[in-house]
This record gives sequence, structure tokens and C-alpha cells, in this order.
Amino acid sequence: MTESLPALRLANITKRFGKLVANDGISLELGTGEVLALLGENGAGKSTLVSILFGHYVADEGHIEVFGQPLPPGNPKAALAAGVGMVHQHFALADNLSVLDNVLLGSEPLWQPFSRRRAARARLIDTANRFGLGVNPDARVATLSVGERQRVEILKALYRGARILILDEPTAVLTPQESESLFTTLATLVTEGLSVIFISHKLDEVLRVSARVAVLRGGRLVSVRNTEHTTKTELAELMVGRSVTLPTREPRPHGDLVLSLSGVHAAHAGKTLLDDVGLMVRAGEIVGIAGVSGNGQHALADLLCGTLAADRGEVSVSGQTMRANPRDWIARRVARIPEDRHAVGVVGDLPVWENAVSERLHLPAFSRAGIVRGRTARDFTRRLVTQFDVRLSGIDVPARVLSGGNMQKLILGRALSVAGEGVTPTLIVANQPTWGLDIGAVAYVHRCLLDAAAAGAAVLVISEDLDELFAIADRIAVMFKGRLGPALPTEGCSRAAIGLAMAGSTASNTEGAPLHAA
Amino acid sequence: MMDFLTTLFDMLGSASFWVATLRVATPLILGTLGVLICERAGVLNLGIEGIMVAGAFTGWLAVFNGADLWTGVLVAGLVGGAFGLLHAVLTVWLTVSQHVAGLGVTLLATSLSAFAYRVSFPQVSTPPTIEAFAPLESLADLPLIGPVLAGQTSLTLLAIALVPAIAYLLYRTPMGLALRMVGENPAAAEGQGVDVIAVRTGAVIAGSMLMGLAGAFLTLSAFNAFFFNMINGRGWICVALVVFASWRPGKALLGAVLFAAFDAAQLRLQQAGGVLPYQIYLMLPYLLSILALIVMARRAAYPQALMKPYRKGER
Amino acid sequence: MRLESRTEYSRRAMLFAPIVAILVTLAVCALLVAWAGAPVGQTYALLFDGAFGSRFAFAETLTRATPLILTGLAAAVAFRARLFNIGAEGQLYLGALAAVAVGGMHGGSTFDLPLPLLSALMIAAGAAAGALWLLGPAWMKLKLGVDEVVTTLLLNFVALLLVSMMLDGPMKDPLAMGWPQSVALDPELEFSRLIERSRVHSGLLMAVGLAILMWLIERFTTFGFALRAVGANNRAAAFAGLPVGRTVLLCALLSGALAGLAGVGEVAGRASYVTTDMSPGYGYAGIVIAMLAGLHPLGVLLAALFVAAVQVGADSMSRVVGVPNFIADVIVATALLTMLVATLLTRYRIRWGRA
Amino acid sequence: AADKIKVAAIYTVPVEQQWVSRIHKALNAAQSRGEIEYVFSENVTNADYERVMRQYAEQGKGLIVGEAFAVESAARKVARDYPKTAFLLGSSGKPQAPNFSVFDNYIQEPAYLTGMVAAGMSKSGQIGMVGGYPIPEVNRLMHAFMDGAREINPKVKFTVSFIGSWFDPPKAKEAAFAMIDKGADVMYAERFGVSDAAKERGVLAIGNVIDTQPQYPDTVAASALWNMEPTIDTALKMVQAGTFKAEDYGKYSTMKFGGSEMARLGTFEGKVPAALVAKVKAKEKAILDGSFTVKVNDTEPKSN
Ligand SMILES: Nc1ncnc2c1ncn2[C@@H]1O[C@H](COP(=O)(O)OP(=O)(O)OP(=O)(O)O)[C@@H](O)[C@H]1O
Ligand SMILES: Nc1ncnc2c1ncn2[C@@H]1O[C@H](COP(=O)(O)OP(=O)(O)OP(=O)(O)O)[C@@H](O)[C@H]1O
Ligand SMILES: [Mg+2]
Ligand SMILES: [Mg+2]
Repeated sequence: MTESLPALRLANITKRFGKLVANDGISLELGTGEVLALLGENGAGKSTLVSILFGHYVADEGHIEVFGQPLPPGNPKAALAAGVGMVHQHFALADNLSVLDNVLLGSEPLWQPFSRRRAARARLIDTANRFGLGVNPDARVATLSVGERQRVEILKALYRGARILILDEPTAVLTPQESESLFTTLATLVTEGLSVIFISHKLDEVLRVSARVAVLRGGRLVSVRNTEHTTKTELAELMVGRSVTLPTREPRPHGDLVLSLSGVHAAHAGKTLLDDVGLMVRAGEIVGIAGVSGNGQHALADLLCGTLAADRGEVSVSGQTMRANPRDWIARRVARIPEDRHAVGVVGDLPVWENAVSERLHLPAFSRAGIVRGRTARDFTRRLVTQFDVRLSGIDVPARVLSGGNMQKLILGRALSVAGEGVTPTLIVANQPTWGLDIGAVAYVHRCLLDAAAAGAAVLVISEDLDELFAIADRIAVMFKGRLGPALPTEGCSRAAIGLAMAGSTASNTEGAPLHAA
Repeated sequence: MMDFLTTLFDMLGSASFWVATLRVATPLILGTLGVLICERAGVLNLGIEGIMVAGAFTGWLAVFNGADLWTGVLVAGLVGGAFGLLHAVLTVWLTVSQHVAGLGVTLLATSLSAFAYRVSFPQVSTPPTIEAFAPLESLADLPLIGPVLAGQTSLTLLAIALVPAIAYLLYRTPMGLALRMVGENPAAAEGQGVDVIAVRTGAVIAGSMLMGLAGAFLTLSAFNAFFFNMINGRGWICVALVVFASWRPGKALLGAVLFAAFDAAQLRLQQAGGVLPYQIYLMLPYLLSILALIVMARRAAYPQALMKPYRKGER
Repeated sequence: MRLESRTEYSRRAMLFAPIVAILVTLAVCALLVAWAGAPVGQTYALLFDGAFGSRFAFAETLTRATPLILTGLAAAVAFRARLFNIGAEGQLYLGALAAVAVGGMHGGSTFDLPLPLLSALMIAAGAAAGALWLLGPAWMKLKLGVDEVVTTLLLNFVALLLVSMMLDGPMKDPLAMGWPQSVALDPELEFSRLIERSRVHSGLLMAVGLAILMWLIERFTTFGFALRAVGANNRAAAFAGLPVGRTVLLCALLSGALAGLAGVGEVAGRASYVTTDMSPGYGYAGIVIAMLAGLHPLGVLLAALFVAAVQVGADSMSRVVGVPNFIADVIVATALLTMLVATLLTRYRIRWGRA
Repeated sequence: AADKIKVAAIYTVPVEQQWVSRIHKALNAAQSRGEIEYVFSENVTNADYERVMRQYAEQGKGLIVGEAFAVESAARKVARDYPKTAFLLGSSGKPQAPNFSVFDNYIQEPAYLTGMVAAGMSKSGQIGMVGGYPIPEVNRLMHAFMDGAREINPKVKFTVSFIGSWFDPPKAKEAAFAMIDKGADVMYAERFGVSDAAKERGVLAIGNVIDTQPQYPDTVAASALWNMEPTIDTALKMVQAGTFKAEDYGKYSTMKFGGSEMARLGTFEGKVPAALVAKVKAKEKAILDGSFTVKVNDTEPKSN
């Protein structure tokens, strides 16, 4: 399978950030036409390693060879020239520019007094068609869905003639269908002789697409396995250092109606976001909302977090009509977990303890006459951090330095204690609660949601990850173009049917259950 | 009221009004294009007010010392570029606050020019003058715009020509694309092999050169001597006009001409025998600009990385 | 060249960076003095002398620092909430004007109030005028999405013209022989001197007190928290239920009021009437001071003192050495820029070489 | 050299500003005659004015010259604190014993005369006036000029505008262009820039405070000059003799004392009609012998 000369050779790569050793003497080879998966917990050093490879970071030690040639460190331009292409974990696109602009950048000599845009456009469309990555070259990136952006990122690399493609968590935010088409693309790429490094937290995918798997833990390479000879369980254990069991749902009694939406309409700038949405969630019940990003889940989540007002319709919690004001929702003991933890979940520059109490700072528990009761707030935070196992060096560090998993735990802890310590929230609204989390963290988040439901909370989970919904939701509804289908018992749903419904197909060929309201 | 309206219409219909407008607009066009280039690359350059002073002074000084007018223009551009380099070193390389660096550069350029002027001319009581650019009468025969252009000097034509040139540069060349990209998402630009620091530095220098020219227009074309304080807030107006223009060269031209028209109109209305205090007329351009901003540039789409320092290897 | 974040504060850098900054400034200053043909020898001592060398010099530095502290605080609090108020200059003038409008009615015929009350009213009027002047731009930013940098900047010109209009019209001092200046403040309302035979006035105490108060507010109150949260990430702040709009408006009122108080201080403490050239750019200097201070209210005290000392010291040095006094501004600018770099270098280390 | 008087001047604007340039010129002249040691600070903001005065006083200057207009009370306070130092400051106020003397640009007399020339030379009967700010120092000259013009042609029309700046010649030029476009053919050049506009358009200009005819030989027909020498020299003599006291030096700016004059017609000799010259001469004589007094009016002039 591999030829004599490896496409890529990393030798003894070490990278330190201050005292922290993010990569510790890592040596790896990537064969031509091979897909190598990189696995590891949050913060294990995966992104750091590939960033060094691409020249974003400079390694403190070690060296890199590409097709036998040494790669100069810290120089993305050289990496590109050597045929390395990278798709970042957080997309590196300019929202205000067109797809063509984003792709074209850097491909022509900077001092050339003109730009061959027409030729470039043709070549872009050609490349896109060859690999099945259809996009509109003239669309502004800001208007694209996450999946389309992903494609643009890959196109950027392919357009530059990448021979080695690095994909850092490409599927974290993709729908199953989008992931599926990505895998098809990958297969095409490999047959064309490209080599791929693939980073993911989803073990099924890893097993499916890769030939070999390299596992990092705490910055060290702990193991390299042939994919054929390993299992999910083994990989999970290698990553976390202990065995991981994902919690599963058990039958629970359902109580009173908690959340009720009926005939809800919302629009923004002339565009309908929510169209006649109705939904009921009872105490002790977990309802999952599936759907491709951009079909109104954002609006639904905003509505249920109190940051968006409905134009029409009725929104109530425990029989009480709700206004579009986060404080009302907090006051009614609604726990809210936002989709984007960095942009919405926390104020990164403020210390952890202030973030922990931010939702309830105005309540007498944490302030009097406008003066913050610092000691009470810090004591509370310390308990929260212990209870939810948030790993940090102190509650005074800015929230931004927490890793994704720890930040999520902090937000979870804050949300679940909205009711006050030891009291269960009435309703939990969780939007993409496990995006980008490693398997251990995912297990933890699921455990928390299941426990809360068992204790009597109504739970609404919005997720694009069907595995997640099938694992914890009692009922699942699909959102498409602002309309919400009926929430059907999970037992009666098939993945395929839901996948189709998410893609807008009303053909209910499999189970016969109509998944769309329309 | 009727009186007022007749004055207004007479004014708008007269070539001389538009000649004046274009003349008043010229330094604003140059300065706004300068700010635009800097900001498109993600760098706020509040040094403009001072850089214009330096350009006005050095351009004039060169000509006073015997250089020809175009050499004076070149000198002003180079000096503007030098202060641009200083601003770039501070904000792009060292990543200090763009606000303070800009205000600092303004203070430095202004005071250095004043100091240099006084050291060079310790005993003057009337500012020495030069032979400035003369209006291009040969254009008078052009249809429609002839009479308006004929009152202008080559520098005004240069300023107008720069508008499509810069639009072309920004939208049709690899350099322009790189420039816009480092102002939108520097990390992405870096990832595609663009040297963010170099492009930003170049943009700030180029933009500042235009600011130098904007200043030089005042001493080499609009007038023929250098005065302290003669920039008189024109640089700040350019900073405002860029927002009005939503960072587009064409709209920058429109904005500069609009502001200049308000200013030219203000003078004429004041002279038409206003009963109002003269300050009201002087306020007009500013108030109308705010109004225009409300109408035209609500929720302006900033270059997303504007004022965000880029430090390699940081996230 | 590359900047690398320091993982912990380096004591050495914190100590040496400012010293290097001052040395660079002095070197630039020496060059200019030499160019102007004056002896360089004593320049430095004279600079320091001019700022701190005598009771008079120190008093002058403090006098200069007073409005700078207030405009510095005005910028600091606004910038903290990402409200880029570039309009402190205009707010200062309106504050001064309002103070005179209340306290300048000779004989108190308009406001027949006991003195302490009138004094409080005068201060409140100045603060309110500054606050209201910023409220417009803040409101336009929130409701119409109009960039506040531009509106506050343009309104500076308008404010100054408005003041000029008042000084030519209703508030003109009939005793000023036609010169456009406002009626004078009732002498009873003027701030008291802190040091005999100097210009230091109790406005300084007000400024220092407000700096401490601002620090307490930012640090210990729910409003202060909202202010910091809205500034750092307004989406997250809104999500957490913080009143973003109200916070921004309140912040605008506070910032404008502080700038207005700078105007009150200048009228009541120094000039006793308003003229259109009473502020040599205090409002703009405030931005610089706020940034030098890292937006920290107590840091503003130090930064304002630093800027005032350089201004006063350099100006006085130029007179003694006999070089054109424009050199003072050159030194101030150089000191600012080098100090700015110095504070950055306490947080980052420069690594030379590729990448 | 020991008996040279140490003189310091404090200006709120750069020394190129017309008004200040006249003081600067007189002091420079005294310095080159070897009578004084002269230093100055220019562009001193009014927040700094008091400090600078005190610093010069502390340095033991014999005479401090400046402009007190916007800092009247502070300046007077300083003078009280340094009774041994002589202060001579531009001010519209009264002198203050024992050491605070005042002066001002009382040059309304030649301004009146130049107004006569202006009206006589204007064919359109429209005169444009561009000023910086309407302060008394400007207003009184504009009014005198207008009065003089009306004496020759009662129907003459004036357009007045202020540009709100002392130092923006391009803007002054624009204001002047606008007036010329509207038919003004004589421009009253209170600011730099106005004569340039007049020159470019081939109309006439009248100078003010300084003589700019050498720069605009075909444009500037007449100028009202301010000579600060009588004021400065008188003060220096008094300081030298130890007899300096608080006085109003205003009169030293009048024609009688040589403090002001209408500049020689120069290049316009022969271009100004003889009859008009005769009328101006007669008026000049009347002013000098005291039979005619030019009214001083400090209010803001308006277009008519
Ligand atoms: N720019 C940086 N500055 C300081 N420390 C960093 C930086 N980037 C990464 N680190 C450190 O390096 C470690 C590895 O981070 P990295 O991003 O490589 O993790 P990862 O394996 O990609 O995690 P994830 O699965 O969550 O994406 C982290 O624990 C972090 O502390
Ligand atoms: N600017 C920074 N300074 C110091 N440490 C950082 C910085 N940015 C990231 N880190 C460290 O990097 C580690 C991993 O960060 P990273 O953002 O990769 O987490 P993550 O799990 O990948 O989060 P997500 O994928 O959800 O964004 C964290 O432990 C954090 O301490
Ligand atoms: Mg990662
Ligand atoms: Mg991650």
C-alpha cells in the first residue's frame, strides 16, 4: 500500500507553551495515499502537531520531511509549496469575501498587476466538480452553511495542488449527509494519490476512513494501530487512559407539561426563521431536535434562551407565558446551554468565577444594592468547579484559557445550578452540547443531562449529531426550513428516515412515519 | 424662505460652486483613500492629521528650496510613508494600541513639523511662499465637466484618477486581495502563504503616503505657503468619511465630494446675508455628515480584523 | 520578528522597559536640542526640574494632571464597554459651559440658592451637559447602528462651534470688552486652592476621588461587571441576561459626565470663565492616557501624572535652554510612544529571526 | 551688555499670525539695535499662559509682553505677584497699577482710509470681507473700513464671513472665491489667503495690519499698517529709566504716534484716481490734526 518513500515524516517533534509540553517528542510517518487518523482527548496536542506541520507554530525540537525534502519551520508558504494543505479546526475564511477570493488568495504572485480571475474561476469549478465539492464561486462566505464552508476549505487546499491534506476535526460540525459526502470525497482523493491526516473525536468515522490510527495523550504519542486490528473500545481506552462507557437512556416516568410552543413564528430581515412551530416537552422527558444547521435551530434555541422574540404564537414554561428576556427565563429556572461556547457561553476575558455567576449576579444571593458579594460568589464557584469536575489552575483565570471540554463543563454547571444549588431546573435547553468534545467529556455531558431528566427536568437537546440524539433523547423531531416536524418516540425512528427528513425529503419510505409537518 | 431656495438653486447650478467643491474635496479624497487602504488592511491610522501636516510642510519646503512641484509632491509622499512606517512598526510589528499609536504619530508629526519649521525659519514674520500648481485651463473645452475641471490643478485630477486605480488595485489584483484578506482574517491569509505583517506594513505605508499627498495639496495647490494648524481637522474628517464610504473607493469619492459641497455651500449661504450666527453655518457640514451617515452607513460592515493586532502563533 | 506572550510577568522587564523608554525619549530630545543649536548638557535635569523640581513646578504638573485624569477616566470607562468615545473634548467644553450657565449669574439673581447647593448644582450641570452630549451618539450606536467613533468625533467640532456661538451670544461677558468669553463664575463658587500661591485646586481631589470611585464601581458592583462583560463580549453578556443596551447608555452617561466634570474643573478651578481655546486637547489626551493605563481607573492617575509631567517639564525646559517651545510636544509624543512600547514589552517578548 | 533689558514675549499663536507678527517685529528690531535680550514662547495655550508668565517673571525678565485677551484675570494676578516686573499686554481692559500696562491694535484710522480707497476702486460696488473670528480686534477695523467706504460710496455693499480659524488660508481663499463669484471686486484681506484669491481672479485686495503689497504687487491696492515700534520703544525707554508704570498704550497705535499708517500706494501710485487720493489725503490730515475721529465699533459686522 505505501511506497518506499513516505509522503511525510515527523521526527521527534516537541512543542512547549510556557511550562506546558503540548507535543512531546512525537515521531510519525504518513505513507503516500494513506489516511492516518489522529486521536486524542481535548488538549492532547493534535491541533498543535498539525499546526507545526503546516508552519503556524514553530516546534522547539524535531524536524519534518515532506517527500524526502526537509520542510523549513514556521512557514506556511513553504508548506503550501511542498504540497501540504490544511483545513483548520476553526475555519480560516474571510466572511466578507467571495468563495473565489478566498480560494484565489496566495495562488498568484503578489506583485502581478492583474488577476486572472476568469481562468481561476474555471479551474475552481473544474476542481470542485472533479472531487464532488460543488460550491458557488461568487457566493459571499458569510452566506454559506457550515458544510459549504468546509468544502471551500478543502477546495482551497486542492486548488493549490495539495498532495498531503490535513483535516482537523472536519466532521465536528457536519451533518451525517455532509460527513458522508466528505468521506466519498476523501476516497476520491486517496485514489488520486493524496495522503490524508484526519483528526476526529468520532471513533466510528475514524474506523471507517483511516488505514492507521495514531493516539496522542498529554502531548505524547501513546500508540499507532492499524485500523483493521483495533476496536472502538480499545481506542477510547488508549485516549483517555481508562475505559469509557457512554451512558444510555433508561425509561423514566414523564410528569407535567413544562415547555409548550404553539404556532410560533419568527422572522428577521424579511426572512422567515420559524414557521408555525409547535412543541411540547414534559418533566422528566428528553426531546431531541435534529436538523441541518441553518434550518431554524438557531432561532429556536434563541427563542428558548430568551434572546429572540416570536412575532406570533405562544411560548410558555410551566403554564407561564414567556417574554424575550433572558432574565425571565433564568427566573423560571430554565438552564440554557448555548451552541457557541466561546462567543456566547462565556466572556472569555473575565475570570471563571464571574462567568460562573453571571446569570444570577443580580439576585440577592450574589449581590446586594448593586454591590457584588464576592466571597459568596467565589465560594459558590469553587463548589461548582468541584462538582462538575472543571479542571483549571484557579477560579481567577480568564475563562478563555479553559479547553473546550472544561469550558463546556463550566457552562453546564452554571446552567444546571440556575435553580440554586441542589435544586433541579424546570427546563434545560441544550444546543449542540457536545460539539468538539472528546469522548470522555461527551460521556460526562450526557450523564448530566440524563440525571437531570431523571430528577424531573424537562430537557430539549438540539443537535446535528444523530448518534447523540439516539443515545439520550426519548423523542426526536426534525427541523427543516423553519418548520418543526412532530416529535416521535426514538424507538420508532430510523436513522435513515431522519437523515432524509433533515435533507428535506418528505419521502417516508422506511418506517412510514411522517417526519415533516408540511 | 423663497430667497433661501433661490440662493440654493442658483448655487447648485453654477459651475463655480462645483469648482470650489472639487477643490475643497481634493485633500479629503486623498486622505480618505489613504485611511481606506490602511483600514482595509486592518489598521486604524489616526496619525492622518499629523501626517497631513508633515506632508504639507515637507512638500512645501522641498519646493521652497528649489525642487520642482512634482518633486515636492514626491517628498510629501515619502515623508508620509515614513510616518506610516513608524505607525506600522508600532501597531503591526509591536502590536500596540492603534488608537494611541495614531494619536501619538499625529502629535509627533505635527510638533516635529512645527519645530523644524521654526528652526529653519527663525526670523520670518510673514510665511514665505512658493509658486504653486496652476489650474489647468486647457480642459475648459470638455463638454459639461470642462468648466469644473478647468478650475482644478493636476493634483485634483490625480486624486480623482486614484479612485478607480485604487478600486482596481483592491478588487482586481492579487495584492489587493491579499490586502483585503489581512484586514478580514489575517490568520487565513497567513495560512495561504501571505505574509500578514509585510502586507499590513505596506498598506499602512502606502495609505500614509496618500495622506502626505493630501497635506501637500494644501501647500502646493490650494495655497502656496505653510502655516501651523492649517490642516485644521481635515484629517479627522477623512477618518469619518471612510466609515461613510463603507470602505469603498467609489463611495469615498462621493463622501468627500458631499462633505466638500456642504462646506462650499456653507460659505455661500453664510455670505448670502444670513441672520443666523456664523457658527451655525460652520456646523452644517458636520451635522449633515452625521445625517448622511445615518442614512447611508448604518451598521457599516467593518473590515473584520480592523484594530485587531495579529500575533503569529497566538490564538 | 515575532512576539511571544510572556507566561508570567517579568520583574526585570517591568522595571527596565520604562527606563529604556525614557532614555530613548531623552536621546530624541537631545538630538533636537542639538539641531536647534542649543547646548544639550543640562537638558535632562531641566526637564525633570520643570516638572518636579520646585513647589511651583510640581503644583503646575498637578494642575495639568487634573483635567487629564478626568478625561482619561472618561475614555477608560467608555472604552471598557467598547464605546469608543472620541468626543471627550466636546463634552468637556459643554460641561464647562453648563457650569458657568449655572454659576455665572452675577449676584445669583437666577438661582437664589444657598452656596453649597448652588455649588453642587453647578457641578451637576457640568456633568449632565457632558453626559447628554454623549448620550446621542450612544443611542445612535445602539438603535441605528451608527458608528460612534465618527459621530463623537464630528460632534467635537459642533460642540466647539456651539460654545463659540454662546460666547458671542447669550453667555457673552459684557465686561470682556467684546472678547468672546463667557460671563465669569461667581467667585464664591470657585474651587479652593490646595497649595497657597499655586494653581492646584480642589478639582484634583475630585478627580482622584472619582478615579477611586470608578475603580470601586468597576471592581465591586453588578454594573461594573456588566460594563466589563458587555465590553469584552456583548453577545455573551446578553445571553447571560445582562441589560446590554442599558449598560451602554449608562456607561455613556458616566463617560460624558466625567469629561463634563473636567470642564467644570477647568472653569471653577483655573479659568473662571469659558473661552473657545480653554482646552489644549485634553479630550484627545484622555484617550492616550486611558490606553496607557490599560483602561484601569487607578492606572489613569499615574498615566495622567506622567503625561502632565512630560508636558510641563518639557515646555519649561525649552524656555530655559532657549529652543523653540514646539519641542515640548515632540518630547511628549516620543515619550508616549516609547512608553506604549515599554508597557507592551512587559507582556510580550520579542523573538528575532524567521517566524 | 549688562544694561540690556531682558524681554520675554508670550504669544498664543505662532509668530506668523499677522497681529502677533507686528509685536515680534518691533522686538526683533530692538534686539538687533542691541537694546534688549529677547526671548519668546509662541503657540502657548491659554491653560499654560499663566505658568509661562510666572516662569519668565521668575527668570527675572525686565519686561514681559503678550496678549491677555483670553486670560485677563490670570495675567493680572501674575502681575500683582511680581510688582518689580513690567508687563505690557494686549488687552481691551484698563491698566492695573503698578506694573500692568495694556495696548491694542487701535488702527481704525488707516482702516477707515483704506475703506475709502476700496470703495473708490470698486466698480461693482461690492466689497468682500473674510475674517477669522469676530473679535473686537477684527471687528473694529472692519467697521472703520466699512465707514470709510461708505463715505465714498454710500450704496456700497458688503459681504462678511468668518471662517472660524486663524490659520486656514485655503479656507479663507475659498470664502474669498465665493464672494468674488458673487460679484465682489475688492476684498478686505483680514486673513492670509484672501489676497491670493483676489490675485487669481484679477480683483483688488486691501491689506490689514501688515503690508503684503510686495507679494501681490498688482492686487493689494492699499493696506492699513500697524506699527508696534512706538508702543514697544516707549515701554522700553520707561523700563530702562525705571519709570515704567501702569498705563494705556493704546494711543501709541494711532496715526498721530506713528503706531499706524496707511501704507504707501506703491505699485498703485497712479492707478488710484487722483481725486480719490486727494480725498484720502484730506481725511488723513483731518485725522492727524484731530478734526476727525474714527468711530470705534467692536460689534460683529454683518453682510448687507
Ligand atoms: N497558542 C497556545 N498558547 C498556549 N498554549 C497552547 C496554545 N495552543 C495550544 N496550547 C496548549 O497545547 C495543548 C494542546 O492543544 P491542542 O489544541 O493541540 O489540543 P487538541 O488535541 O487539538 O485538542 P482538541 O481535541 O480539543 O482540539 C493544550 O492543552 C494547550 O494548553
Ligand atoms: N491563547 C491561549 N493562551 C493560553 N492557552 C490557550 C490559549 N488558547 C488555547 N489555550 C489552551 O488550549 C487548550 C485547548 O484549547 P482548544 O481551544 O484547542 O480546546 P478545544 O477543546 O479544541 O476547544 P474547541 O475545539 O471547543 O474550541 C486549552 O487547554 C487552553 O488552555
Ligand atoms: Mg484541536
Ligand atoms: Mg477541539
